[in-house]
Amino acid sequence: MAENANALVGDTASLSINIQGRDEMVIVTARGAARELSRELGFGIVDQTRVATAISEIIRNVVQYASEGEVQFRVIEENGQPGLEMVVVDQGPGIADVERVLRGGYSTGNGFGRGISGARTLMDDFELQSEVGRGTRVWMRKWLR
Amino acid sequence: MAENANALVGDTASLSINIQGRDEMVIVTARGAARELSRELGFGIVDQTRVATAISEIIRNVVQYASEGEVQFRVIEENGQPGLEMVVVDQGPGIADVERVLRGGYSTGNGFGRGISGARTLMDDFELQSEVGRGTRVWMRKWLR
Amino acid sequence: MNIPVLQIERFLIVSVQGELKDNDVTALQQNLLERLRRTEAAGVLIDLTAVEVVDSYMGRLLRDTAAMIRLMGVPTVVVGLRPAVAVTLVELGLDLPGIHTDLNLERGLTWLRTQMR
Amino acid sequence: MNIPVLQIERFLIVSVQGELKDNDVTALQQNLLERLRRTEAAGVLIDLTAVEVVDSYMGRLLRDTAAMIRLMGVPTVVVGLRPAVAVTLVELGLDLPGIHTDLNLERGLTWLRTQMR
Ligand SMILES: Nc1ncnc2c1ncn2[C@@H]1O[C@H](COP(=O)(O)OP(=O)(O)O)[C@@H](O)[C@H]1O
Ligand SMILES: Nc1ncnc2c1ncn2[C@@H]1O[C@H](COP(=O)(O)OP(=O)(O)O)[C@@H](O)[C@H]1O
Repeated sequence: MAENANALVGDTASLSINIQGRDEMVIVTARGAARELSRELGFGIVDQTRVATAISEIIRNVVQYASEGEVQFRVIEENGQPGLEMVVVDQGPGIADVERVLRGGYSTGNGFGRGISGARTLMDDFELQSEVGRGTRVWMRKWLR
Repeated sequence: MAENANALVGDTASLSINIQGRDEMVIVTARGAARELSRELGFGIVDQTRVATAISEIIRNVVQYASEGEVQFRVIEENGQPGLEMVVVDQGPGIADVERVLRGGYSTGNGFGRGISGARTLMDDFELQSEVGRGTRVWMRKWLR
Repeated sequence: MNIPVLQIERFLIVSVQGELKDNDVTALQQNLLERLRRTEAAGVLIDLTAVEVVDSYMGRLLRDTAAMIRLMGVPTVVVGLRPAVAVTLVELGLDLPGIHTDLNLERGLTWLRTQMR
Repeated sequence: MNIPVLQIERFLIVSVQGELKDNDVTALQQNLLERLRRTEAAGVLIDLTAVEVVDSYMGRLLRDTAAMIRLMGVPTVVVGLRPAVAVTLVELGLDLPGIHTDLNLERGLTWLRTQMR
Protein backbone atom coordinates (compact mmCIF):
# COMPACT_ATOMS: atom_id res chain seq x y z
CA MET A 1 0.00 0.00 0.00
CA ALA A 2 2.82 2.40 0.86
CA GLU A 3 4.27 1.79 -2.56
CA ASN A 4 0.92 2.42 -4.18
CA ALA A 5 0.49 5.64 -2.21
CA ASN A 6 3.88 6.84 -3.34
CA ALA A 7 2.69 6.42 -6.88
CA LEU A 8 -0.34 8.63 -6.20
CA VAL A 9 1.03 11.44 -4.07
CA GLY A 10 3.47 14.07 -5.28
CA ASP A 11 3.20 17.64 -6.50
CA THR A 12 4.44 17.51 -10.01
CA ALA A 13 1.88 19.78 -11.65
CA SER A 14 -0.71 22.31 -10.63
CA LEU A 15 -3.71 23.72 -12.38
CA SER A 16 -6.25 26.36 -11.52
CA ILE A 17 -9.66 25.79 -13.08
CA ASN A 18 -11.92 28.81 -13.09
CA ILE A 19 -15.59 28.62 -13.78
CA GLN A 20 -18.07 31.48 -13.94
CA GLY A 21 -21.70 30.90 -14.62
CA ARG A 22 -25.05 30.05 -13.18
CA ASP A 23 -25.04 28.27 -9.84
CA GLU A 24 -25.75 24.81 -11.27
CA MET A 25 -22.98 25.14 -13.86
CA VAL A 26 -20.50 25.89 -11.11
CA ILE A 27 -21.76 23.04 -8.94
CA VAL A 28 -21.61 20.40 -11.67
CA THR A 29 -18.12 21.51 -12.73
CA ALA A 30 -16.73 21.09 -9.22
CA ARG A 31 -18.59 17.82 -8.85
CA GLY A 32 -17.22 16.45 -12.13
CA ALA A 33 -13.70 17.40 -11.07
CA ALA A 34 -14.12 15.67 -7.69
CA ARG A 35 -15.70 12.57 -9.13
CA GLU A 36 -13.11 12.04 -11.84
CA LEU A 37 -10.23 12.65 -9.43
CA SER A 38 -11.61 10.19 -6.88
CA ARG A 39 -12.21 7.65 -9.62
CA GLU A 40 -8.61 7.98 -10.81
CA LEU A 41 -7.44 7.64 -7.20
CA GLY A 42 -9.13 4.27 -7.10
CA PHE A 43 -12.24 5.01 -5.05
CA GLY A 44 -15.15 2.63 -5.68
CA ILE A 45 -18.42 3.88 -7.12
CA VAL A 46 -20.07 4.43 -3.72
CA ASP A 47 -17.14 6.45 -2.36
CA GLN A 48 -16.96 8.41 -5.63
CA THR A 49 -20.62 9.26 -5.16
CA ARG A 50 -20.09 10.17 -1.49
CA VAL A 51 -17.27 12.56 -2.43
CA ALA A 52 -19.25 14.05 -5.34
CA THR A 53 -22.31 14.52 -3.12
CA ALA A 54 -20.32 16.11 -0.29
CA ILE A 55 -18.63 18.62 -2.60
CA SER A 56 -22.00 19.30 -4.18
CA GLU A 57 -23.48 20.23 -0.80
CA ILE A 58 -20.60 22.50 0.18
CA ILE A 59 -20.26 24.22 -3.21
CA ARG A 60 -24.03 24.73 -3.35
CA ASN A 61 -23.74 26.64 -0.08
CA VAL A 62 -20.86 28.71 -1.47
CA VAL A 63 -22.73 29.76 -4.62
CA GLN A 64 -25.91 30.33 -2.65
CA TYR A 65 -24.59 32.26 0.34
CA ALA A 66 -21.23 33.70 -0.80
CA SER A 67 -21.57 33.56 -4.62
CA GLU A 68 -17.84 33.02 -5.03
CA GLY A 69 -15.24 30.77 -3.55
CA GLU A 70 -12.27 28.49 -3.92
CA VAL A 71 -11.75 24.72 -3.75
CA GLN A 72 -8.43 23.04 -3.23
CA PHE A 73 -8.06 19.36 -4.14
CA ARG A 74 -5.06 17.45 -2.88
CA VAL A 75 -4.04 13.81 -3.02
CA ILE A 76 -2.69 12.97 0.42
CA GLU A 77 -1.08 10.06 2.21
CA GLU A 78 -0.95 9.11 5.87
CA ASN A 79 0.70 5.97 7.21
CA GLY A 80 0.77 4.58 3.71
CA GLN A 81 -2.91 5.21 3.16
CA PRO A 82 -3.83 7.47 0.25
CA GLY A 83 -6.74 9.84 0.41
CA LEU A 84 -8.37 12.88 -1.08
CA GLU A 85 -8.45 16.24 0.70
CA MET A 86 -10.84 19.00 -0.29
CA VAL A 87 -10.77 22.47 1.22
CA VAL A 88 -13.52 24.93 0.32
CA VAL A 89 -13.15 28.59 1.28
CA ASP A 90 -15.41 31.58 0.76
CA GLN A 91 -15.46 35.21 1.92
CA GLY A 92 -19.23 35.24 2.33
CA PRO A 93 -21.41 36.21 5.29
CA GLY A 94 -20.28 33.32 7.50
CA ILE A 95 -22.34 31.16 9.84
CA ALA A 96 -23.41 32.44 13.26
CA ASP A 97 -24.24 29.14 14.95
CA VAL A 98 -21.78 26.56 13.66
CA GLU A 99 -22.79 23.97 16.29
CA ARG A 100 -26.40 24.09 15.24
CA VAL A 101 -25.56 23.77 11.55
CA LEU A 102 -23.32 20.79 12.27
CA ARG A 103 -26.14 19.03 14.15
CA GLY A 104 -28.29 19.35 11.03
CA GLY A 105 -31.92 20.14 10.39
CA TYR A 106 -31.34 23.89 10.55
CA SER A 107 -31.71 25.97 7.39
CA THR A 108 -32.04 29.70 6.74
CA GLY A 109 -32.92 28.91 3.13
CA ASN A 110 -35.66 26.55 2.07
CA GLY A 111 -33.41 23.48 2.22
CA PHE A 112 -33.55 20.38 4.37
CA GLY A 113 -30.74 21.77 6.53
CA ARG A 114 -28.90 18.53 5.82
CA GLY A 115 -26.17 19.86 3.56
CA ILE A 116 -23.34 20.36 6.02
CA SER A 117 -24.29 17.60 8.45
CA GLY A 118 -24.79 15.28 5.47
CA ALA A 119 -21.42 16.10 3.92
CA ARG A 120 -19.85 15.43 7.31
CA THR A 121 -21.36 11.94 7.41
CA LEU A 122 -20.31 11.19 3.84
CA MET A 123 -16.64 12.09 4.43
CA ASP A 124 -14.16 10.54 6.87
CA ASP A 125 -12.77 13.79 8.30
CA PHE A 126 -14.64 17.06 8.40
CA GLU A 127 -14.03 20.49 9.90
CA LEU A 128 -16.08 23.64 9.56
CA GLN A 129 -14.73 27.05 10.51
CA SER A 130 -16.77 30.17 10.05
CA GLU A 131 -16.79 33.74 11.20
CA VAL A 132 -19.71 36.09 10.66
CA GLY A 133 -18.77 38.79 8.17
CA ARG A 134 -15.50 37.04 7.28
CA GLY A 135 -16.38 33.79 5.58
CA THR A 136 -16.44 30.03 5.82
CA ARG A 137 -13.86 27.27 5.45
CA VAL A 138 -14.71 23.58 5.10
CA TRP A 139 -11.98 20.96 5.29
CA MET A 140 -12.80 17.37 4.32
CA ARG A 141 -10.93 14.13 3.75
CA LYS A 142 -11.84 10.75 2.41
CA TRP A 143 -9.46 7.80 2.71
CA LEU A 144 -9.01 5.04 0.19
CA ARG A 145 -9.77 1.77 1.95
CA MET B 1 -33.38 28.55 -28.49
CA ALA B 2 -32.68 32.14 -27.43
CA GLU B 3 -34.82 31.53 -24.39
CA ASN B 4 -32.96 28.34 -23.63
CA ALA B 5 -29.61 30.13 -24.00
CA ASN B 6 -30.76 32.81 -21.61
CA ALA B 7 -31.40 30.10 -19.11
CA LEU B 8 -27.84 28.81 -19.50
CA VAL B 9 -25.73 31.97 -19.72
CA GLY B 10 -25.23 34.42 -16.89
CA ASP B 11 -22.52 35.06 -14.34
CA THR B 12 -24.17 34.45 -11.06
CA ALA B 13 -21.41 32.54 -9.32
CA SER B 14 -17.72 31.90 -9.73
CA LEU B 15 -15.43 29.24 -8.37
CA SER B 16 -11.74 28.60 -8.57
CA ILE B 17 -10.80 24.93 -8.37
CA ASN B 18 -7.15 24.29 -7.61
CA ILE B 19 -5.53 20.95 -8.05
CA GLN B 20 -1.95 20.00 -7.27
CA GLY B 21 -0.66 16.54 -7.90
CA ARG B 22 0.82 14.16 -10.36
CA ASP B 23 0.23 14.95 -14.02
CA GLU B 24 -2.53 12.39 -14.51
CA MET B 25 -4.41 13.59 -11.42
CA VAL B 26 -4.42 17.12 -12.80
CA ILE B 27 -5.49 15.95 -16.26
CA VAL B 28 -8.41 13.82 -15.07
CA THR B 29 -9.62 16.60 -12.76
CA ALA B 30 -9.80 19.11 -15.60
CA ARG B 31 -11.37 16.50 -17.85
CA GLY B 32 -14.04 15.60 -15.29
CA ALA B 33 -14.88 19.29 -14.88
CA ALA B 34 -15.17 19.78 -18.65
CA ARG B 35 -17.22 16.65 -19.18
CA GLU B 36 -19.71 17.34 -16.43
CA LEU B 37 -20.13 20.96 -17.48
CA SER B 38 -20.72 20.02 -21.12
CA ARG B 39 -23.16 17.33 -20.06
CA GLU B 40 -25.11 19.83 -17.96
CA LEU B 41 -25.09 22.24 -20.90
CA GLY B 42 -26.90 19.61 -22.92
CA PHE B 43 -24.09 18.30 -25.15
CA GLY B 44 -24.62 14.75 -26.41
CA ILE B 45 -22.27 11.96 -25.48
CA VAL B 46 -20.06 12.35 -28.57
CA ASP B 47 -19.63 16.10 -28.10
CA GLN B 48 -18.98 15.57 -24.37
CA THR B 49 -16.23 13.16 -25.33
CA ARG B 50 -14.84 15.56 -27.94
CA VAL B 51 -14.67 18.35 -25.36
CA ALA B 52 -13.15 16.05 -22.71
CA THR B 53 -10.57 14.75 -25.18
CA ALA B 54 -9.62 18.23 -26.40
CA ILE B 55 -9.11 19.56 -22.87
CA SER B 56 -7.16 16.40 -22.07
CA GLU B 57 -4.75 17.08 -24.96
CA ILE B 58 -4.21 20.71 -24.05
CA ILE B 59 -3.87 20.16 -20.29
CA ARG B 60 -1.50 17.26 -20.91
CA ASN B 61 0.74 19.68 -22.79
CA VAL B 62 0.51 22.20 -19.93
CA VAL B 63 1.54 19.71 -17.26
CA GLN B 64 4.20 18.22 -19.52
CA TYR B 65 5.82 21.37 -20.87
CA ALA B 66 4.91 24.13 -18.39
CA SER B 67 4.00 22.11 -15.25
CA GLU B 68 1.48 24.73 -14.18
CA GLY B 69 -1.34 26.62 -15.79
CA GLU B 70 -4.85 27.93 -15.71
CA VAL B 71 -8.13 26.98 -17.39
CA GLN B 72 -11.12 29.22 -17.71
CA PHE B 73 -14.52 27.68 -18.48
CA ARG B 74 -17.33 29.91 -19.63
CA VAL B 75 -20.84 29.25 -20.87
CA ILE B 76 -21.35 31.53 -23.85
CA GLU B 77 -24.11 32.50 -26.26
CA GLU B 78 -24.00 33.86 -29.80
CA ASN B 79 -27.08 34.56 -31.90
CA GLY B 80 -29.13 32.53 -29.49
CA GLN B 81 -26.81 29.56 -29.67
CA PRO B 82 -25.25 28.39 -26.42
CA GLY B 83 -21.73 27.05 -26.28
CA LEU B 84 -18.78 26.26 -24.08
CA GLU B 85 -15.59 28.30 -24.13
CA MET B 86 -12.35 27.01 -22.66
CA VAL B 87 -9.20 29.09 -22.40
CA VAL B 88 -5.98 27.44 -21.25
CA VAL B 89 -2.99 29.59 -20.35
CA ASP B 90 0.50 28.71 -19.18
CA GLN B 91 3.75 30.59 -18.56
CA GLY B 92 5.89 27.75 -19.88
CA PRO B 93 8.60 27.68 -22.55
CA GLY B 94 6.23 28.46 -25.43
CA ILE B 95 6.19 26.99 -28.93
CA ALA B 96 8.66 28.15 -31.58
CA ASP B 97 6.89 26.96 -34.71
CA VAL B 98 3.17 27.33 -34.12
CA GLU B 99 2.29 26.69 -37.78
CA ARG B 100 4.04 23.36 -37.78
CA VAL B 101 2.40 22.27 -34.52
CA LEU B 102 -1.02 23.23 -35.87
CA ARG B 103 -0.48 21.11 -38.99
CA GLY B 104 0.14 18.12 -36.74
CA GLY B 105 2.54 15.21 -36.77
CA TYR B 106 5.29 17.21 -35.09
CA SER B 107 6.37 16.32 -31.56
CA THR B 108 9.38 17.23 -29.44
CA GLY B 109 8.26 14.61 -26.92
CA ASN B 110 7.54 11.00 -27.74
CA GLY B 111 3.92 11.69 -28.66
CA PHE B 112 2.06 11.32 -31.92
CA GLY B 113 2.23 15.09 -32.42
CA ARG B 114 -1.53 14.98 -32.79
CA GLY B 115 -2.51 16.70 -29.55
CA ILE B 116 -2.96 20.27 -30.71
CA SER B 117 -4.07 19.50 -34.27
CA GLY B 118 -6.43 16.87 -32.86
CA ALA B 119 -7.97 19.22 -30.30
CA ARG B 120 -8.47 21.73 -33.11
CA THR B 121 -10.46 19.17 -35.12
CA LEU B 122 -12.55 18.15 -32.13
CA MET B 123 -13.61 21.73 -31.29
CA ASP B 124 -15.55 24.22 -33.43
CA ASP B 125 -13.31 27.25 -32.85
CA PHE B 126 -9.65 27.04 -31.96
CA GLU B 127 -6.83 29.55 -31.59
CA LEU B 128 -3.27 28.98 -30.42
CA GLN B 129 -1.00 31.83 -29.37
CA SER B 130 2.48 31.18 -28.11
CA GLU B 131 5.67 33.07 -27.51
CA VAL B 132 9.00 31.40 -26.76
CA GLY B 133 10.02 32.11 -23.18
CA ARG B 134 6.65 33.64 -22.36
CA GLY B 135 4.03 30.94 -22.56
CA THR B 136 1.11 29.53 -24.46
CA ARG B 137 -2.59 30.35 -24.71
CA VAL B 138 -5.20 28.07 -26.26
CA TRP B 139 -8.72 29.35 -26.89
CA MET B 140 -11.43 26.84 -27.85
CA ARG B 141 -15.16 26.83 -28.31
CA LYS B 142 -17.78 24.18 -28.90
CA TRP B 143 -21.34 25.08 -29.85
CA LEU B 144 -24.46 23.25 -28.80
CA ARG B 145 -26.26 22.15 -31.95
CA MET C 1 -32.40 22.11 -17.85
CA ASN C 2 -35.79 21.54 -19.42
CA ILE C 3 -37.34 18.37 -18.01
CA PRO C 4 -39.19 16.46 -20.74
CA VAL C 5 -42.47 14.73 -19.97
CA LEU C 6 -43.26 11.76 -22.21
CA GLN C 7 -46.30 9.56 -22.31
CA ILE C 8 -46.50 5.77 -22.46
CA GLU C 9 -49.96 4.22 -22.34
CA ARG C 10 -51.80 6.26 -19.72
CA PHE C 11 -48.66 7.13 -17.78
CA LEU C 12 -46.50 10.24 -17.80
CA ILE C 13 -42.75 9.67 -17.77
CA VAL C 14 -40.47 12.35 -16.32
CA SER C 15 -36.87 11.76 -17.24
CA VAL C 16 -34.42 13.80 -15.15
CA GLN C 17 -31.22 14.39 -17.15
CA GLY C 18 -29.23 16.91 -15.15
CA GLU C 19 -29.17 19.22 -12.20
CA LEU C 20 -32.62 20.20 -10.89
CA LYS C 21 -33.35 23.79 -9.95
CA ASP C 22 -36.27 25.42 -8.15
CA ASN C 23 -37.66 26.99 -11.32
CA ASP C 24 -37.21 23.79 -13.35
CA VAL C 25 -39.32 22.02 -10.81
CA THR C 26 -41.95 24.77 -10.79
CA ALA C 27 -42.14 24.51 -14.59
CA LEU C 28 -42.27 20.71 -14.38
CA GLN C 29 -45.08 20.83 -11.85
CA GLN C 30 -47.16 23.17 -14.02
CA ASN C 31 -46.48 21.00 -17.05
CA LEU C 32 -47.50 17.86 -15.15
CA LEU C 33 -50.60 19.54 -13.74
CA GLU C 34 -51.76 20.43 -17.22
CA ARG C 35 -50.90 17.09 -18.75
CA LEU C 36 -52.54 15.15 -15.95
CA ARG C 37 -55.79 17.10 -16.47
CA ARG C 38 -55.68 16.96 -20.25
CA THR C 39 -54.71 13.31 -20.66
CA GLU C 40 -56.32 11.94 -17.51
CA ALA C 41 -53.09 10.08 -16.92
CA ALA C 42 -53.23 7.28 -14.38
CA GLY C 43 -49.75 7.60 -12.93
CA VAL C 44 -46.37 9.30 -13.09
CA LEU C 45 -42.99 7.64 -13.40
CA ILE C 46 -39.85 9.61 -12.52
CA ASP C 47 -36.75 8.15 -14.15
CA LEU C 48 -33.43 8.92 -12.42
CA THR C 49 -31.25 6.57 -14.51
CA ALA C 50 -29.17 9.49 -15.81
CA VAL C 51 -28.67 11.04 -12.38
CA GLU C 52 -25.32 10.28 -10.78
CA VAL C 53 -25.60 12.50 -7.73
CA VAL C 54 -28.60 13.54 -5.65
CA ASP C 55 -27.63 15.99 -2.95
CA SER C 56 -29.98 17.26 -0.24
CA TYR C 57 -31.19 20.17 -2.38
CA MET C 58 -32.10 17.95 -5.28
CA GLY C 59 -33.57 15.44 -2.83
CA ARG C 60 -35.92 18.12 -1.56
CA LEU C 61 -37.02 19.06 -5.08
CA LEU C 62 -37.74 15.42 -5.91
CA ARG C 63 -39.72 14.97 -2.73
CA ASP C 64 -41.72 18.16 -3.41
CA THR C 65 -42.55 17.02 -6.91
CA ALA C 66 -43.69 13.60 -5.75
CA ALA C 67 -45.76 15.23 -3.01
CA MET C 68 -47.48 17.47 -5.55
CA ILE C 69 -48.30 14.50 -7.79
CA ARG C 70 -49.69 12.61 -4.83
CA LEU C 71 -51.90 15.60 -3.96
CA MET C 72 -53.38 15.28 -7.42
CA GLY C 73 -54.42 11.77 -6.57
CA VAL C 74 -52.20 9.84 -8.93
CA PRO C 75 -49.52 7.35 -7.91
CA THR C 76 -45.82 8.07 -8.49
CA VAL C 77 -43.00 5.63 -8.91
CA VAL C 78 -39.30 6.56 -8.99
CA VAL C 79 -37.12 4.23 -11.06
CA GLY C 80 -33.46 3.99 -11.99
CA LEU C 81 -32.09 5.16 -8.64
CA ARG C 82 -28.44 4.06 -8.69
CA PRO C 83 -27.34 1.95 -5.73
CA ALA C 84 -24.60 4.46 -4.84
CA VAL C 85 -27.17 7.28 -4.90
CA ALA C 86 -29.52 5.29 -2.67
CA VAL C 87 -26.66 4.77 -0.19
CA THR C 88 -25.75 8.47 -0.06
CA LEU C 89 -29.39 9.55 0.28
CA VAL C 90 -29.73 7.38 3.37
CA GLU C 91 -26.42 8.64 4.77
CA LEU C 92 -27.50 12.23 4.15
CA GLY C 93 -30.43 11.48 6.42
CA LEU C 94 -32.88 11.81 3.55
CA ASP C 95 -35.34 9.33 2.27
CA LEU C 96 -38.18 9.63 -0.17
CA PRO C 97 -41.04 8.99 2.27
CA GLY C 98 -44.13 7.41 0.76
CA ILE C 99 -42.57 7.22 -2.69
CA HIS C 100 -42.63 3.83 -4.33
CA THR C 101 -39.31 3.02 -6.01
CA ASP C 102 -38.60 0.31 -8.54
CA LEU C 103 -35.59 -1.00 -10.41
CA ASN C 104 -36.32 0.12 -13.95
CA LEU C 105 -38.85 1.51 -16.40
CA GLU C 106 -40.54 -1.82 -17.16
CA ARG C 107 -41.00 -2.72 -13.52
CA GLY C 108 -42.15 0.79 -12.68
CA LEU C 109 -44.80 0.64 -15.41
CA THR C 110 -45.91 -2.81 -14.25
CA TRP C 111 -46.38 -1.44 -10.74
CA LEU C 112 -48.32 1.59 -12.02
CA ARG C 113 -50.67 -0.75 -13.95
CA THR C 114 -51.48 -2.61 -10.73
CA GLN C 115 -52.41 0.75 -9.14
CA MET C 116 -55.08 1.46 -11.76
CA ARG C 117 -58.61 0.96 -10.65
CA MET D 1 -2.89 3.05 -11.83
CA ASN D 2 -1.92 -0.58 -11.59
CA ILE D 3 -3.26 -2.45 -14.60
CA PRO D 4 -4.50 -5.91 -13.57
CA VAL D 5 -3.95 -8.90 -15.84
CA LEU D 6 -6.51 -11.69 -15.46
CA GLN D 7 -6.67 -15.06 -17.13
CA ILE D 8 -9.69 -16.75 -18.75
CA GLU D 9 -9.05 -20.09 -20.47
CA ARG D 10 -5.74 -19.60 -22.29
CA PHE D 11 -6.21 -15.88 -22.74
CA LEU D 12 -4.88 -12.92 -20.77
CA ILE D 13 -7.34 -10.12 -20.05
CA VAL D 14 -6.01 -6.60 -19.53
CA SER D 15 -8.64 -4.34 -18.05
CA VAL D 16 -7.78 -0.64 -18.30
CA GLN D 17 -9.50 1.29 -15.50
CA GLY D 18 -8.03 4.76 -15.59
CA GLU D 19 -5.45 7.02 -17.08
CA LEU D 20 -2.49 5.22 -18.65
CA LYS D 21 1.04 6.47 -18.06
CA ASP D 22 4.36 5.57 -19.63
CA ASN D 23 5.55 3.65 -16.58
CA ASP D 24 2.22 1.85 -16.14
CA VAL D 25 2.58 0.60 -19.65
CA THR D 26 6.19 -0.44 -19.13
CA ALA D 27 5.12 -2.39 -16.04
CA LEU D 28 2.20 -3.90 -17.94
CA GLN D 29 4.43 -4.98 -20.79
CA GLN D 30 6.87 -6.68 -18.43
CA ASN D 31 3.99 -8.35 -16.62
CA LEU D 32 2.49 -9.56 -19.90
CA LEU D 33 5.85 -10.77 -21.18
CA GLU D 34 6.32 -12.91 -18.11
CA ARG D 35 2.77 -14.21 -18.02
CA LEU D 36 2.78 -15.04 -21.74
CA ARG D 37 5.94 -17.13 -21.27
CA ARG D 38 4.81 -18.75 -18.06
CA THR D 39 1.24 -19.59 -19.08
CA GLU D 40 1.80 -20.04 -22.82
CA ALA D 41 -1.26 -17.91 -23.31
CA ALA D 42 -2.79 -17.97 -26.77
CA GLY D 43 -4.02 -14.41 -26.96
CA VAL D 44 -4.49 -11.09 -25.19
CA LEU D 45 -7.72 -9.16 -24.78
CA ILE D 46 -7.59 -5.47 -23.84
CA ASP D 47 -10.83 -4.27 -22.27
CA LEU D 48 -11.56 -0.53 -22.55
CA THR D 49 -15.14 -0.63 -21.24
CA ALA D 50 -14.22 1.61 -18.29
CA VAL D 51 -12.36 4.15 -20.42
CA GLU D 52 -14.35 7.26 -21.28
CA VAL D 53 -11.63 9.26 -22.98
CA VAL D 54 -8.66 8.17 -25.06
CA ASP D 55 -6.52 11.12 -26.05
CA SER D 56 -3.53 10.93 -28.41
CA TYR D 57 -1.10 10.14 -25.60
CA MET D 58 -3.16 7.24 -24.32
CA GLY D 59 -3.77 6.17 -27.92
CA ARG D 60 -0.03 5.91 -28.42
CA LEU D 61 0.40 3.82 -25.27
CA LEU D 62 -2.35 1.43 -26.38
CA ARG D 63 -0.84 1.10 -29.83
CA ASP D 64 2.62 0.44 -28.33
CA THR D 65 1.25 -2.24 -26.05
CA ALA D 66 -0.61 -3.99 -28.86
CA ALA D 67 2.51 -3.79 -31.03
CA MET D 68 4.59 -5.43 -28.30
CA ILE D 69 2.08 -8.23 -27.91
CA ARG D 70 2.06 -8.77 -31.66
CA LEU D 71 5.85 -9.00 -31.65
CA MET D 72 5.51 -11.86 -29.22
CA GLY D 73 3.46 -13.68 -31.78
CA VAL D 74 0.11 -13.71 -30.02
CA PRO D 75 -3.07 -12.07 -31.31
CA THR D 76 -4.61 -9.06 -29.53
CA VAL D 77 -8.19 -7.94 -29.51
CA VAL D 78 -9.43 -4.65 -28.07
CA VAL D 79 -13.00 -4.73 -26.74
CA GLY D 80 -15.40 -2.29 -25.12
CA LEU D 81 -14.32 0.77 -27.11
CA ARG D 82 -17.16 3.23 -26.61
CA PRO D 83 -18.71 4.61 -29.80
CA ALA D 84 -17.90 8.21 -28.77
CA VAL D 85 -14.28 7.21 -28.12
CA ALA D 86 -14.05 5.54 -31.52
CA VAL D 87 -15.37 8.73 -33.16
CA THR D 88 -12.84 10.98 -31.40
CA LEU D 89 -9.95 8.62 -32.13
CA VAL D 90 -10.71 8.87 -35.84
CA GLU D 91 -11.10 12.65 -35.62
CA LEU D 92 -7.79 12.92 -33.78
CA GLY D 93 -6.24 11.27 -36.81
CA LEU D 94 -5.41 8.16 -34.82
CA ASP D 95 -6.43 4.65 -35.45
CA LEU D 96 -5.30 1.40 -33.95
CA PRO D 97 -3.67 -0.07 -37.08
CA GLY D 98 -3.70 -3.84 -37.32
CA ILE D 99 -5.55 -4.19 -34.01
CA HIS D 100 -8.68 -6.30 -34.14
CA THR D 101 -11.53 -4.70 -32.20
CA ASP D 102 -14.74 -6.30 -31.05
CA LEU D 103 -17.87 -5.23 -29.23
CA ASN D 104 -17.49 -6.98 -25.90
CA LEU D 105 -15.64 -9.57 -23.84
CA GLU D 106 -17.61 -12.55 -25.12
CA ARG D 107 -17.16 -11.66 -28.75
CA GLY D 108 -13.51 -10.85 -28.21
CA LEU D 109 -12.92 -14.24 -26.63
CA THR D 110 -14.80 -15.96 -29.45
CA TRP D 111 -12.55 -14.23 -31.96
CA LEU D 112 -9.41 -15.19 -30.03
CA ARG D 113 -10.52 -18.83 -30.05
CA THR D 114 -10.76 -18.79 -33.84
CA GLN D 115 -7.16 -17.52 -33.95
CA MET D 116 -5.82 -20.57 -32.08
CA ARG D 117 -4.11 -23.10 -34.20
N1 LIG E 1 -20.83 29.02 2.93
C1 LIG E 1 -21.80 29.51 3.76
N2 LIG E 1 -21.85 30.83 4.03
C2 LIG E 1 -22.83 31.33 4.85
N3 LIG E 1 -23.79 30.57 5.42
C3 LIG E 1 -23.79 29.25 5.18
C4 LIG E 1 -22.80 28.65 4.35
N4 LIG E 1 -23.05 27.32 4.32
C5 LIG E 1 -24.13 27.11 5.09
N5 LIG E 1 -24.59 28.27 5.63
C6 LIG E 1 -25.73 28.41 6.57
O1 LIG E 1 -25.94 27.16 7.23
C7 LIG E 1 -27.27 26.70 7.03
C8 LIG E 1 -27.29 25.18 6.93
O2 LIG E 1 -26.61 24.75 5.79
P1 LIG E 1 -26.85 23.29 5.24
O3 LIG E 1 -26.62 22.31 6.33
O4 LIG E 1 -26.02 23.13 4.00
O5 LIG E 1 -28.40 23.23 4.86
P2 LIG E 1 -29.21 24.03 3.74
O6 LIG E 1 -28.23 24.40 2.68
O7 LIG E 1 -30.24 23.03 3.30
O8 LIG E 1 -29.82 25.23 4.41
C9 LIG E 1 -27.75 27.41 5.77
O9 LIG E 1 -29.15 27.50 5.71
C10 LIG E 1 -27.05 28.76 5.89
O10 LIG E 1 -27.75 29.61 6.75
N1 LIG F 1 1.87 24.30 -23.57
C1 LIG F 1 2.99 24.07 -24.31
N2 LIG F 1 4.16 24.67 -23.97
C2 LIG F 1 5.28 24.45 -24.69
N3 LIG F 1 5.34 23.64 -25.78
C3 LIG F 1 4.22 23.02 -26.16
C4 LIG F 1 2.99 23.19 -25.46
N4 LIG F 1 2.04 22.46 -26.08
C5 LIG F 1 2.64 21.86 -27.12
N5 LIG F 1 3.96 22.18 -27.20
C6 LIG F 1 4.93 21.74 -28.23
O1 LIG F 1 4.20 21.38 -29.40
C7 LIG F 1 4.48 20.03 -29.76
C8 LIG F 1 3.25 19.38 -30.37
O2 LIG F 1 2.24 19.25 -29.40
P1 LIG F 1 1.04 18.24 -29.64
O3 LIG F 1 0.41 18.53 -30.97
O4 LIG F 1 0.15 18.28 -28.46
O5 LIG F 1 1.72 16.80 -29.78
P2 LIG F 1 2.51 15.95 -28.64
O6 LIG F 1 2.02 16.42 -27.32
O7 LIG F 1 2.14 14.54 -28.99
O8 LIG F 1 3.96 16.21 -28.87
C9 LIG F 1 4.98 19.37 -28.51
O9 LIG F 1 5.81 18.25 -28.78
C10 LIG F 1 5.71 20.51 -27.82
O10 LIG F 1 7.01 20.66 -28.37
